[in-house]
Amino acid sequence: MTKSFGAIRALRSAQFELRAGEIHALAGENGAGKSTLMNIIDGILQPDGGEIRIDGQPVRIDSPAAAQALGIGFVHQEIALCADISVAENIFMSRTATSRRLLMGGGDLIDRAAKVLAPLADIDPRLPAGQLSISQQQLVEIAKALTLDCRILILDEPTAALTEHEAQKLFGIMRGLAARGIGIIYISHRMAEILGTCDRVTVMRDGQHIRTDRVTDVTPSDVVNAMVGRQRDALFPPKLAEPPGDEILRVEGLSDLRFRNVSFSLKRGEILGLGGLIGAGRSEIARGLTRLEGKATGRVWLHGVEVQLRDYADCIQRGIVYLSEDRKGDGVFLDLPIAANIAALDLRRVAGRFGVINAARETAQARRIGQSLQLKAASPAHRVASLSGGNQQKVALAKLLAVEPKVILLDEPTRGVDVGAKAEIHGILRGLAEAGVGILVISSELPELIGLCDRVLVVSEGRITGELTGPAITERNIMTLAAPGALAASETIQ
Amino acid sequence: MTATTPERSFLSRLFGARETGLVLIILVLFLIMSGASEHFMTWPNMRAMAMAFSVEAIVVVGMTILLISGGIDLSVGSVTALSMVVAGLLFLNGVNPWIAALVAIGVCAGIGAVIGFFVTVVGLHHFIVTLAAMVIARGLCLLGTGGRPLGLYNLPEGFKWIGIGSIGVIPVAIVIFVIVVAVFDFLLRRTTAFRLVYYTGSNEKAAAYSGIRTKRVIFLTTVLCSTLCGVAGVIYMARFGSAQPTFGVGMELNVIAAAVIGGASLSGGKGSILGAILGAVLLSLVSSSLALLNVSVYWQDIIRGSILLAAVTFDHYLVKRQAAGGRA
Amino acid sequence: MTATTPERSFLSRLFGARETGLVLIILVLFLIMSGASEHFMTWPNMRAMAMAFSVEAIVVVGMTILLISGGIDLSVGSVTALSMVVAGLLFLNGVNPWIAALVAIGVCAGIGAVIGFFVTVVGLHHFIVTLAAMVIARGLCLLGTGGRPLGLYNLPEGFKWIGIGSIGVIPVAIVIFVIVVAVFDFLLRRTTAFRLVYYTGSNEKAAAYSGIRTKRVIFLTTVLCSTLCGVAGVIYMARFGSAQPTFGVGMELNVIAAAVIGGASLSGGKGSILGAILGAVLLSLVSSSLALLNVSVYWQDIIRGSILLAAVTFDHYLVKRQAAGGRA
Amino acid sequence: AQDGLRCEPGETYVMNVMVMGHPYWVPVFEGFKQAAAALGCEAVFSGTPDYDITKQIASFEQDLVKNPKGILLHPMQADPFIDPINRAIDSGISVTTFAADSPKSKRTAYITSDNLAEAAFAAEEIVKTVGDSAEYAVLENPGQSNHDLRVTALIAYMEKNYPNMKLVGRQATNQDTNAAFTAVSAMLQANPNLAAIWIPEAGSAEGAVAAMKAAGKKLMIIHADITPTTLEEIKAGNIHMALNPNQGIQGFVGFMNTFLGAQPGLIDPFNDYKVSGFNPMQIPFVDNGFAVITKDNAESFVLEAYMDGRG
Ligand SMILES: Nc1ncnc2c1ncn2[C@@H]1O[C@H](COP(=O)(O)OP(=O)(O)OP(=O)(O)O)[C@@H](O)[C@H]1O
Ligand SMILES: Nc1ncnc2c1ncn2[C@@H]1O[C@H](COP(=O)(O)OP(=O)(O)OP(=O)(O)O)[C@@H](O)[C@H]1O
Ligand SMILES: [Mg+2]
Ligand SMILES: [Mg+2]
Repeated sequence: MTKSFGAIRALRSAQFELRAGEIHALAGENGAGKSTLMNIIDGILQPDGGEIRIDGQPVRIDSPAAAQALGIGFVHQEIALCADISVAENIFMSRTATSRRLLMGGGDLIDRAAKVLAPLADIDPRLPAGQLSISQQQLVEIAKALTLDCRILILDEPTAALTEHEAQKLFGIMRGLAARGIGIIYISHRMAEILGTCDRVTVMRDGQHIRTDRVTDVTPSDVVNAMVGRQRDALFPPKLAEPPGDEILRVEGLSDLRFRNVSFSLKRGEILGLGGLIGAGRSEIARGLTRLEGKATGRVWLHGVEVQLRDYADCIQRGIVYLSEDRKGDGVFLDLPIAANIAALDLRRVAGRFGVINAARETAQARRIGQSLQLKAASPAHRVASLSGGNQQKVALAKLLAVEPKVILLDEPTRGVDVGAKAEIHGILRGLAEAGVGILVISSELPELIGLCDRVLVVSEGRITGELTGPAITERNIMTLAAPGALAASETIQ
Repeated sequence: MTATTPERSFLSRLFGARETGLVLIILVLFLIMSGASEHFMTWPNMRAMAMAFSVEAIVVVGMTILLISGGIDLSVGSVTALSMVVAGLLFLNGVNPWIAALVAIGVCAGIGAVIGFFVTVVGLHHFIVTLAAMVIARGLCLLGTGGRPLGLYNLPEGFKWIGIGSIGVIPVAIVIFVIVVAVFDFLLRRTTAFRLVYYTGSNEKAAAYSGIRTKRVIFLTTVLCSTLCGVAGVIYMARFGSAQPTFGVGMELNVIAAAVIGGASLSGGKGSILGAILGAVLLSLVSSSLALLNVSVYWQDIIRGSILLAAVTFDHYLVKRQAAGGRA
Repeated sequence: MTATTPERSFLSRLFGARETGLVLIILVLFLIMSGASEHFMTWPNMRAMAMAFSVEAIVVVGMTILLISGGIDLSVGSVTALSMVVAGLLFLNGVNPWIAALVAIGVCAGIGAVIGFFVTVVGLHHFIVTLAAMVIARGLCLLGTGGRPLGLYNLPEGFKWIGIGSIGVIPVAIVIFVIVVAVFDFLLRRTTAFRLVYYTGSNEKAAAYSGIRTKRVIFLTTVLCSTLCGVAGVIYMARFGSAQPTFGVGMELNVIAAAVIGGASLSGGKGSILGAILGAVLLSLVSSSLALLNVSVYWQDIIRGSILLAAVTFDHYLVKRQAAGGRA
Repeated sequence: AQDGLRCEPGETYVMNVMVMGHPYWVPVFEGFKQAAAALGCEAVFSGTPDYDITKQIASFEQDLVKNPKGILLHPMQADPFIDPINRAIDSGISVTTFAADSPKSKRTAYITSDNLAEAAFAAEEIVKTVGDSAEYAVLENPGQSNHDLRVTALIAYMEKNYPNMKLVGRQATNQDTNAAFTAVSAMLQANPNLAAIWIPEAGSAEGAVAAMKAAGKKLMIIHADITPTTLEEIKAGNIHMALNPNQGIQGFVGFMNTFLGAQPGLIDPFNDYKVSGFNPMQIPFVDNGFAVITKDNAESFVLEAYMDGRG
């Protein structure tokens, strides 16, 4: 299989083979060509060369509709739901498209949707999809694919926005499907998931097939080495050795509609984690604090001085920045060049006198920050839309780093980022923390919280239910605190 | 859309949030007008008001569906005129008027297909393609008639009936209007085929990923809109007994305004036939009322514009409140 | 944005992909016309053609910036007329014409502010608010003049100079046009303040999440567009020596078409001043050429529409090809 | 023009108008062409298809580029054309205006039907038909000067001569048939005693007839200009009468005036032109008159038949 976008050769000689009833993982760095290959299989993109065979028969797939007819289901890396339409209708959209029924089902549609959703999450199928949080939307996407009568199911980073809890539910479903003879292609950057859930793993690099193995035959480092093509060291940077320094940010009694009485402080040198289940309100807390949403009440101190944050522009002025969990919706400008994206938070940095933008400086800034994040892009002049998912995430992160902030609130910072780059980002965060930047990380990926953070706050139903430090940061403790009604139980853990 | 929201009040169950607001505004206007003029609440006046917008409302239906699919059509006015001109010319050349009408509607559908081709296959924006179509169709009208209106006074009574006849006390044009609106409202609310229009307009990519042939949907809604313009043109011809090459200049803004007041969004995925028709009723009601009250010409535009703005603002707050309440 | 693209051909370095295509189309038309009419390549003809679009081009500048920010303005025609009327009435009542002009521009800015208020604070769509503004402003024109043009033949020569004077052989109106275009093209391409317009139009939410006060940006672009209409109205008044309440009917479509041909997108985030002006030049060139060749009026609309469509299609393919190549 | 009233080969005269597609110009240009043919001149129809003053000025200036002998011009607005007309005159091109004027310019003549006379005639006809103490209404098209004049003049005439006539409706329908339908429907409802209506153009008259028929009422409709449909309605007795400017005469005499303006040497008038150096061919106002169209003579006003007859 080959595919080029202009001079970018996304796929050189990619090949992939899937057997009935197996869960086959596809791994590779950001921009390795995984999504491109899947898009070709689903008929969204047309290959420049190569062929697809199903049951040994060569097939031509020229549209997603054709792919569906062949029994291929696809959960995309980028969430694509109709925001104004109810969850139920979103789930049955493909069905409606191919249905021979003339009329829409009424209430029965909602019941059927509820049934599909039940094993995954508790979501009201009558709500418009646009009102759901990103992770809930991700679950709807999965539910949508499950309604198809498919023989081949492609899941492109379905767990990137999910917590361990939901992910486990998904794996259960996947195993059930595989047992019924359905072949599943599973793309993920989480090594544990690949090795724990899948039967075989294929590694791609630079658009090429590298190796395919049974998971029982390989170790995580085999896979990672194949991905990056060289030896890698430890995944997480060392944690803070001495006790944290002065207080950078203190928040007291922050409250709004979806969270209450949130207090915490952020100290020099440490990385603070915020854990919890989907919908716990972690994103809301960060957005409330930065005035991006709602009208949160409460007091905030920055470097020991109490501040009144008027709006987000004011926050940026004071050096507080927030990375959104929804990179496509509000994280990046897909249609604008990478350089313009990275400069967006503070254009003065790339401007000369009288606010005249200096193109060379803008490009240089993009190059510099892009390099430090291992951004894989041909040129800073390219539109962000032409990047792979993980690289878009790096652009979103680069936007924040460009303003040299004092406090960074990161919502799912490494969502969709490959192992190598993830370690790189973690390293950068650690470096920033040591340099005196306050860092708060919201993550649904437990290993990230555990491996990266010096201290973890757990949120459940809009309240902070507990604080974990050092060796107490374990999967079990976090999950216990995160469970609904955890407030009562929190005493026992300390 | 509205079909899936939970427990709601009686009115809003009947109409949906958006429509309720409009119904309220229209009722208030009705009350005010009844007080202001004794002639307002009379059957002849109601009849005249209904006649005034019934044909254009057919175009509103087409435009609303097109808007929902994410498109727009600036050529409705000149395509309607072209329909009149084509049917009129054929009739004057001895073709049976019913066949002439069918051919005219077919020609309009053809124009819709050409617009659809440029939008879906070539990949241009509806706005620019239909702007060109607007100019070209107007040119065709001029070319066909030499700029002169066609006198079709000799149309057989049976044909004129669709424009000026009555069934009982109800004018045929209003009956046609009610049927078109009822049919398309039902289709759009309840059938799977028209549901795809919402999906396509709401998020074309998501729809395509779900196996919907979105280009086909967009193509068909484009053709439908032009076809309904053809139907409207034929009825206008029967009603006025003439075909005017300059008919319908500026119609597009009126029609789009009606759809938008009725809840359609210019970015697609939203809107309803009932809402759009209520929007058309509101606009028409304001015009008729100002005429009935014999308000000075120089004030009419100012009042119309202000009422339009006030209605949309009021409706906006109402929908927002209802939406907020619904979430509680 | 083009400013940051690396190695490109000479033409495209000068203009950017979109603009190159338009320049090519315009050059081809120039060549054809020079062959078709000996009168084409004469200075008086060039002057007449340039005068025909130079003032409207100022409105195109405002509209383009507004379109980039994600807005649209249907009221440009009547706001331009209102500017003439206000300035004219003041002058007739003894106000110094320069002060009258400033007041008129201020009134237009005020209308822009009202539109901006309804869009950003109330939360309505530009389309519907400016539609209402279009109707209201036209009503104000009629009210102010009683529907009759104001004769302003007595405007002092010094003031008329901005409309009909010349600097050397170059008409002042064209000089103003060049300055306005050059200034705003520079501002939009190179300054931080105007870059925010692109961010806001490209993805309003992402812009808000980048700390940009998007409502303020939208408000200001709305006011800017109306203000430039005011400027255009004043120049028209100086040029015509009269103020016409019916001036500029349908101008909005022309202006939006120019911007869209020039690469602006109706969904925001895209466009350039240079491109939009080239679009205006193209439209105006086609009209002028048809007039010069004395093409039958019945064919003119058809030809105009077809050329518009052909130009956009050609340009579309060119941009697509360049984009593919440009990624190299 | 050495040998008197004759063009030299290739001498061209232009008729320049706005909204070129409008049928009003057709008989005017026929008259223009006929006169041109009689004198061995070339006739060209030009202008802008749009209702746009800038475009009409551009087309006028482009006409100048081609250096014709004369231009018969319908200026969309008076004052904006002062400067272009004067420039044409200064470069030796004769300019006559028709149907609308630019009085402050140096144009040599203005030919039109007298809108005031039309209005007075219509007023008298209304009074003759419905009596001098009845209710009447008007439709209008603000912004177009000749339509405006027809309406305001009639209202003024009534106020002055027939104070008992009551104006009960005055609506702008801007030549839009459907708008006229709405407006007249409402008028008929609001004013059960409405007896007569004066409409300054034909497009609105079509809507008014349709509204009258729909309401099942009797209304005396009198309007200016004609369309095939209003002709038929006149024949059928639904429209009382139409007043139509003598378009052919307007074109023919318009050409003659333009031609004469271009040949200042033809005549040696008794005035100071030689000393003061102006064109002696100055005719401030020519009235081409109007036709009264009723049931009886409507047949002669079918444009198709006229054009067919002219080949
Ligand atoms: N539309 C496009 N235009 C240009 N280049 C593209 C386009 N889509 C993808 N690419 C390029 O193709 C390469 C492969 O991208 P792809 O999305 O397949 O990566 P991926 O393996 O899915 O990465 P990730 O893990 O980050 O999702 C990347 O270099 C990307 O920049
Ligand atoms: N615009 C909205 N309207 C209604 N409910 C919302 C909206 N945004 C979020 N919510 C709800 O608020 C709750 C808190 O969401 P939030 O995104 O803060 O959770 P979280 O802890 O960040 O988890 P995650 O982002 O992983 O879902 C969720 O139940 C979500 O469905
Ligand atoms: Mg990917
Ligand atoms: Mg979250």
